[in-house]
Amino acid sequence: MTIDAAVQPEYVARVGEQLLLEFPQDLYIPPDALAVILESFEGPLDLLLYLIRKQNLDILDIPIAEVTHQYMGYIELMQGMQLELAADYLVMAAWLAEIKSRMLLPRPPQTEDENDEDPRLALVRRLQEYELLRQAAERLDALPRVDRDVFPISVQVPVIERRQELPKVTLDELLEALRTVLQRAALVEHHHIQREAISVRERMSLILLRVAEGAVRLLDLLRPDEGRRGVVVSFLALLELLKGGQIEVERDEEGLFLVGVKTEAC
Amino acid sequence: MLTPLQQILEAVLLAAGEPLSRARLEEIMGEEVDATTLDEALRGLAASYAERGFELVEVASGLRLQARERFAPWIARLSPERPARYSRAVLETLALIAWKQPVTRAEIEAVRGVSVNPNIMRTLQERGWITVVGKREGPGRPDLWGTTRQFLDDFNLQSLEDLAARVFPESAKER
Amino acid sequence: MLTPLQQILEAVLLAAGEPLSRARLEEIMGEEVDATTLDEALRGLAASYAERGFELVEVASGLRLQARERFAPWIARLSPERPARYSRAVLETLALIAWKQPVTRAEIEAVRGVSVNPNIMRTLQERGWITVVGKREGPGRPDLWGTTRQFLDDFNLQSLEDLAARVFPESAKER
Repeated sequence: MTIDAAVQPEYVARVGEQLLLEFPQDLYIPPDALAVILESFEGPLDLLLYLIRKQNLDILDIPIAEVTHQYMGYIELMQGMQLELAADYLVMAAWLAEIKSRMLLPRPPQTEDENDEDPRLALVRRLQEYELLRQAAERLDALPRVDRDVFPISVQVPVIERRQELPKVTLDELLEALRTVLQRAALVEHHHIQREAISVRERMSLILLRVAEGAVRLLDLLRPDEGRRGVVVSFLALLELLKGGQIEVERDEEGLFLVGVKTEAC
Repeated sequence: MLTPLQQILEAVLLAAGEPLSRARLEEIMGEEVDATTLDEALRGLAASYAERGFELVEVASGLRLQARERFAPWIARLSPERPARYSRAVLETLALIAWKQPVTRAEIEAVRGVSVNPNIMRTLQERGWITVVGKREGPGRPDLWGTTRQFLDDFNLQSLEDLAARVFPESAKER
Repeated sequence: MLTPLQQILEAVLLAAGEPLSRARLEEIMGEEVDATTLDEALRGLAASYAERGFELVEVASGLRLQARERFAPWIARLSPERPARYSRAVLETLALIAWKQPVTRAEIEAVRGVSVNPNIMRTLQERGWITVVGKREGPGRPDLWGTTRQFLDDFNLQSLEDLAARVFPESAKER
C-alpha cells in the first residue's frame, strides 16, 4: 500500500539506491527487487496490461501465445523464489493457457454463433475495463482534494451565547395574536369593561396561586398599599373566584376571614 | 488589490482557524520575508477587510481572522439548536390565557374554535409564561391556567392592564 | 465593494467552516432574501475573491469557502502531519465503487482481478467516503457499497454526474 506507481511513474522499482527504470528485457530481476516489483502491480490484470503496453501490442489483437509465455515467465520466477503468490495470478495463468489452447483449435465455419466468438474476447473486455479503472483512479487522485490541495477555511466566531435559544416573540406579535383571536370571538365590544376585566382576571390568577400554598387571611389579599383601585380589583377578583367556586371563605378562631382553596365536596 | 504575499498570508490565516504569531507566520513564509515586510503586508491585509464580513485582529497568541461581531445574529442561526418560531396557535393560546385567565383548556378551545394541542400548553409552560393556578370546580376538575410574572417581564409589561392598553390604544387616551 | 447581504453571507460561510446549502443560507438570511437575490449575491461574492487567497466553490453539500490550491505548500507547513497518500489499491477500489455503485465486494474483485483487502474497505469507510447502502438480494445477501456526500465534498465535486464527467468520461456515455 506504500508504493504508489501512479504518483511515481518514472521508475518501476527501487532497489536500495538503485532505481530500476524498466524491467530487464531478459526477465532477469535481482532477487530482492522481485517482491517490490510484484507489489507494484495491482494484480494479474495490471501485470498483463503492463506486458501488452510495454511491447506496443494491440489490446484488441493480443498475440496470446507470446503474452502467455512472458506472463508464465514471471510466474515461474516468482514461484522459483518461493514468493507467496496470490492465487489470483495462478487463476490468470490458467485462463491464459485455456485461451491459448482454444486458439489452436480449428474454428468452425459458422462464426456468428455467440459461443464461438474469439476466445480472447472475454479477456480483452476485462483488460479494457481494468484500463478504464486505472485511468479513473489516476484522475480521481488528481482531483483537488480537501486537506491535501484545498483547505476549507474558517474564522473565529464572535462570542455567541450558546445556551439553548428560545423562540423570541415580540409584544407586537402577541398583540396581533390577541386582536385576531378576540375579533374572531367577537369579544372586542366594551373596551372599558374588558380593560377592567383583564386586571381582575390577572388578580384572580395571583390569588389562586397564593391560596394554593395554604389559606390566606382576607386582609392580606386586600392590601392598602396597592391603592384603592388595587383593593377594588382584588375584591372583584375574590368575588369572581367565589362565584366560580374556586375558593371558599371561612372564619378562623380569631373571627378573621380566611380565604382557601375550595375543598372537594364529599 | 492584494500582493501575492498577502494572498498567501490570508490563505494561511484562514486555513489555520486559530491565531498565528508573527514568528510563526515568518517561519511559514520563508526566508525572503522579514519582520518589516510581514508587518506591512499584514497592515495592508487588515485594511482590505474594511468592507468584508470578517476582520483581522491581534490577540494574545497572535493574529487571527474573525467574523465581525455585527453578524453574530446570523451566525448564531448556524447552530443546530437554532430556535424555531412559535406557531400562530401558540401565540393565540398565550394571548387568550392572558386575557381570560384563570381559564381551562376547554374554555380556550371554545373561544379559538379548535382543540388546543397539549404540546402548546407544555411549550408555554416550559417557557415559564403560563402556569396552573388552580382547578375549576366541576366534573374532572380541569386545570385553570394563568400567566406568570415571567410572562410580564419577558414582554416588558408592568401588568396585564398594559396589554389591554396596547390592544385598545383609543381607550388608553381617555384615562 | 460588498453589499451588506454579501458581507453577512461571507461571515456566515466563514463561520460555518463547512459547506452550506442554498436552502440553509436562505433560511439563515430570513424572509427578505429569495433564491434569486441569494444567487446574485453569491455570484458577486465569488467574483470578489478573484484576487484573494481563497475562493467560493460549490460541492455536493453546498457552498464552501476554501483556500486556493496554489497556496497548499504554505498551508501544509501549518501542520506537521502530511496529508494521507492513498495507494493505487485504495484509489482503484474507491474509483470502482464510485463508478459501479451500488456494488458488492465480489464485484469489485471481479473487475480488479484481485481480492480486496478488508483494510482497504475499512480505510475508505473510516474516511467517510464509502458506506453500505443496502444488500444484494440472493445467497449470502452481501453488502452493497456506495460513495457518500462527504466523498463528493472532499474531492471538490458537485454530484455523481460531475464525478462521472471528470473521472470516467469514456464510460459516462454508456450510462
